[in-house]
Amino acid sequence: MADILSLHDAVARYVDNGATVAMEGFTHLIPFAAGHEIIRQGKRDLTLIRMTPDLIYDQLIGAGCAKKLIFSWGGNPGVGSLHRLRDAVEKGYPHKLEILEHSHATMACAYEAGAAGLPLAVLRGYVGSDLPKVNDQIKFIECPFTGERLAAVPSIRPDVGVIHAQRADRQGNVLVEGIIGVQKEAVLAAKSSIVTVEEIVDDLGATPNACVIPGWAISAIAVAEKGAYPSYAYGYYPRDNRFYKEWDAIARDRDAFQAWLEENVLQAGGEV
Amino acid sequence: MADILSLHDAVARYVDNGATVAMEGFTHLIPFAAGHEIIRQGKRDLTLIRMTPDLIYDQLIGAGCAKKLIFSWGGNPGVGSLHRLRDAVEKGYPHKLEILEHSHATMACAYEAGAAGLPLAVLRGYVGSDLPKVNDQIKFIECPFTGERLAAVPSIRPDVGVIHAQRADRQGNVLVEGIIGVQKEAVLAAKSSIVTVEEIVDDLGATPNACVIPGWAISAIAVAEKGAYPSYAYGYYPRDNRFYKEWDAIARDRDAFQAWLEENVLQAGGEV
Amino acid sequence: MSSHYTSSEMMTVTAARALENGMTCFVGIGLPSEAANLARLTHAPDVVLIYESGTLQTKPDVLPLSIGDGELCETALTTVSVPEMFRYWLQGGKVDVGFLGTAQIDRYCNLNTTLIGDYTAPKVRLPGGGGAPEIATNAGEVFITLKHSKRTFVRDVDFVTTLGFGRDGKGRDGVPNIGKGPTRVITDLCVMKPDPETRELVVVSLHPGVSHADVIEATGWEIRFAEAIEATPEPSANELQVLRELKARTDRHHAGE
Amino acid sequence: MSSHYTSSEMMTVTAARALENGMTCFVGIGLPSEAANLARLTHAPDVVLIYESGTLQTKPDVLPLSIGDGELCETALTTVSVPEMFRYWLQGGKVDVGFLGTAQIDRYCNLNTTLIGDYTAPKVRLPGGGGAPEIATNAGEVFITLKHSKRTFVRDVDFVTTLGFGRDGKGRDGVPNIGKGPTRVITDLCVMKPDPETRELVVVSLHPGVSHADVIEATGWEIRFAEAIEATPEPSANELQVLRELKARTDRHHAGE
Repeated sequence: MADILSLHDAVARYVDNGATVAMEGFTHLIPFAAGHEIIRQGKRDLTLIRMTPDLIYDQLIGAGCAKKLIFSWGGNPGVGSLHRLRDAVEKGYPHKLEILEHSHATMACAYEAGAAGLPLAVLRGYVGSDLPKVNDQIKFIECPFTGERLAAVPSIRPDVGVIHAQRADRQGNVLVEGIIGVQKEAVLAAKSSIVTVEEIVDDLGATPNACVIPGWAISAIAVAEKGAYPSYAYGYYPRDNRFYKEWDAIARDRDAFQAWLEENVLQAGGEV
Repeated sequence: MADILSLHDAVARYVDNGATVAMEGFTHLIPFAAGHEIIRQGKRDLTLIRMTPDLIYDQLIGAGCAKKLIFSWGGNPGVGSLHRLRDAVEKGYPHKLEILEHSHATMACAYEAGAAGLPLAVLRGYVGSDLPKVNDQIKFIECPFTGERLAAVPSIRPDVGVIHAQRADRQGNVLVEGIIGVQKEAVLAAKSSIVTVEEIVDDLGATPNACVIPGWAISAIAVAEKGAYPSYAYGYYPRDNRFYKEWDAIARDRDAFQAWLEENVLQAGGEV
Repeated sequence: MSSHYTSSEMMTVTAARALENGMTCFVGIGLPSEAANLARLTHAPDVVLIYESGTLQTKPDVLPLSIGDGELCETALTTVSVPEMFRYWLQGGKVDVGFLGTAQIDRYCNLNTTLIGDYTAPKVRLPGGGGAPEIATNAGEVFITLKHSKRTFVRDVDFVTTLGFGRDGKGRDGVPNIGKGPTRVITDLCVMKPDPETRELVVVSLHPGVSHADVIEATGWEIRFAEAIEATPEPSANELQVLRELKARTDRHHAGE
Repeated sequence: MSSHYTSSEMMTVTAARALENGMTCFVGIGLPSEAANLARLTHAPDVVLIYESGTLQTKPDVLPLSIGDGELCETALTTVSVPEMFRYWLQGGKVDVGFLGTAQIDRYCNLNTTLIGDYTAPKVRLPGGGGAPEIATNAGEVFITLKHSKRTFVRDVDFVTTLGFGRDGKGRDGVPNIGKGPTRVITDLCVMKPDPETRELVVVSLHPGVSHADVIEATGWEIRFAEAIEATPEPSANELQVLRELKARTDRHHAGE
């Protein structure tokens, strides 16, 4: 059964230095508040997993939390590069960042396989791509029925899965609505999980087949109002596309980034 | 784009003698009206696929439509045996029925793999079971990452998938609600598909993550009011548990079955 | 045997008591479902019941006749697809206990729900495996409940539909990523547990009024008894009342009233 | 070049016209998204647009900045999980055409969105593959649209993120269960198609006011021209109006107005 904790306590309890952490939310419901709390607590040597690193991992990488990144598309959507990510990959700043690179289809299947308790995912993937040459986790197997050659990758089973959702009820059951991405999979595949929510309510108001994650499948719930900002929460607030554009200039410059981080994360008591 | 047809025309167009047909609906939304239409049209030599044959396949088998059955649990839920199925397996009446037997987990994964366009499904299944000794489609593969031995089966890719759903809109988009079983998978995995619905409406009234199958992924839609009876349609009518109990006596006796079939299917103009 | 409850009620109450509050339980239809819901309505209000129809954390007011009755969906926290149920929830390791019935069981807890006789020429064709083969291996542990008779308790099952501990008791040894298998079998006569070494079933508790001879008579092999055999506690008045009300509600409901 | 439309508008309108009404199109963000929505708002009202965020049959009123803008979900028929999107809808063979952009393309239509330079010491690190590697192989066919320049049109890409026809044009030969690959490339200068034999890109249509020399100058290899080269039809007044209104709405929206 999920414990309802403060965000500080949830991160302190479940995110250890050196942990493998998947913070998901496909453009929508990105758990920024949780990311900022990880930065504030000075976590180090994390292996960060995320299909689209987005600003949240640009910030964690720039703040020096990450040792390794597993991802499939590392840009600022519709804007351009993630400059902190590029600075780490191209220049080793603030330190060297190991990367392991997949396609979206593969990561989605690897999360699915992780949630399904399997050691591997199988898909029709990477046909003719050079990615298998630079990612030694990609293997190929032969279908025992048809002989077809299919890609196989290890499933994703992080130490901690972190997502943001619209709301939880008082028993810790969580409703995720709208673009649900791989959020359920990130929670179910992980050994521990933290779900931040906009609010805790008496009744989720969910329809029969809504995306609801039961409280007993979650480690900790923390209220984080506007916890997905500057991404968005369907039914609560829109994406701040302007901030995504402004991020380009902030992240392009090491000092500008550090000043932004100081003011908006390190010196901020809680969520921005 | 789905054609909106009469049930007669949909079955006539898509269900050929000798076809492999998956009629799904996990206890809920079983497409009885479509099954009766297949019987009325005298289809023969069908390979019938269904996790739980239930009364619908007991009727199709008793009526002589089936050559082979692929299934994972062949009882009358909460009541006992499917006597027409047993008569075919044990006594070869009305003729010999070949069976291929799986577990639920395997069939669910094989439908999933079929919908996913894969030739095989992989699962942690059949550990210590005798089923692989009597089903030569079950093989075992070794995970290339962990060495774990996992079960593999061919995906299910029927010629025709048939399901019943609550409603369609005028563009042929379909809402399935409640116990959704493997219905979406049965449609997506099949080469052609027929969806019967209680009604056609202007607006499905679906929430963002409801189980909606787009019209362009369906071959034909047919209105069949009470088309899942004696199973049920969430939001429309309940399961007729009394009929399920009465079926035991009807199906136990060859003549009683034939009389029931004559009166309720063959001489009936449309859906019972 | 005391006259104020039946041996069936004794079985159901004892099976119910095996479930602890807060457990997640993947429930088979029939006797397991009756026991699991009795547990939920008595000592284990927060037991999480999962049915293979995709209904998660369901709280039916009447017992379902089928594994997919509308009642299960209407009272569930949420309902997922059947592939998701078997992949994410069962195989994904979210189930503490699988609660199963069976047609035949042997001394190593192997279950047969496939057939009596030979596969290609069955004497009696049974429904088949359903969810059981993977429930038994992917749940953390397994409880089994069924009526005791020589027909159901056989030395070796005709067909291993679902693994207990294999033909020799070693069927789970060295197999990675599976649960510990059956930990108790509850009948209308007694409670049995597998011997920690050999995995052969041993009677650990006799229900009130049941003798060693009664169990021996109803078992198809030379059943062993624990050295310090216990007396199964009787049903409480409350358990009996809740169970009888549940069954009465259920009968009225399924008769279409 | 005619002065009443820009070369970018010419590219978008030409790309839009490639989509036929009723096609299901898996849409990449940026130029493909602009073209696909223009098609939907003009000649192809029933084109089905699918974005990798799980949004099926979406009809955004403004162009999304990201692949997962709220607008895409709010105007979709339904929204599925990302694993389902890639497994059931893309790999399951429900997509007629994948519409992609790219950072680099070579003469065999291979796409590079990974990096410039060497993988272990990149000169420029690009975002990576995203959905493209499997869109390009699991969709029935692929349309590609990007601006024409020597920087983007190179003889051999630095890295094959996404298969066109491989380093030798034979990369799809004999591979079962994949689509036919790129069938046209639309730029601000021309339309190209792969040669049916060699798979090397051939210019089949020049936009109004564009010369052979313009294309040669902007291409990083000795580009071939079809024998009977066509003139790309100009945008219609309606197409231009719809496109400009769409872009104006989009700009206002993303500026937070």
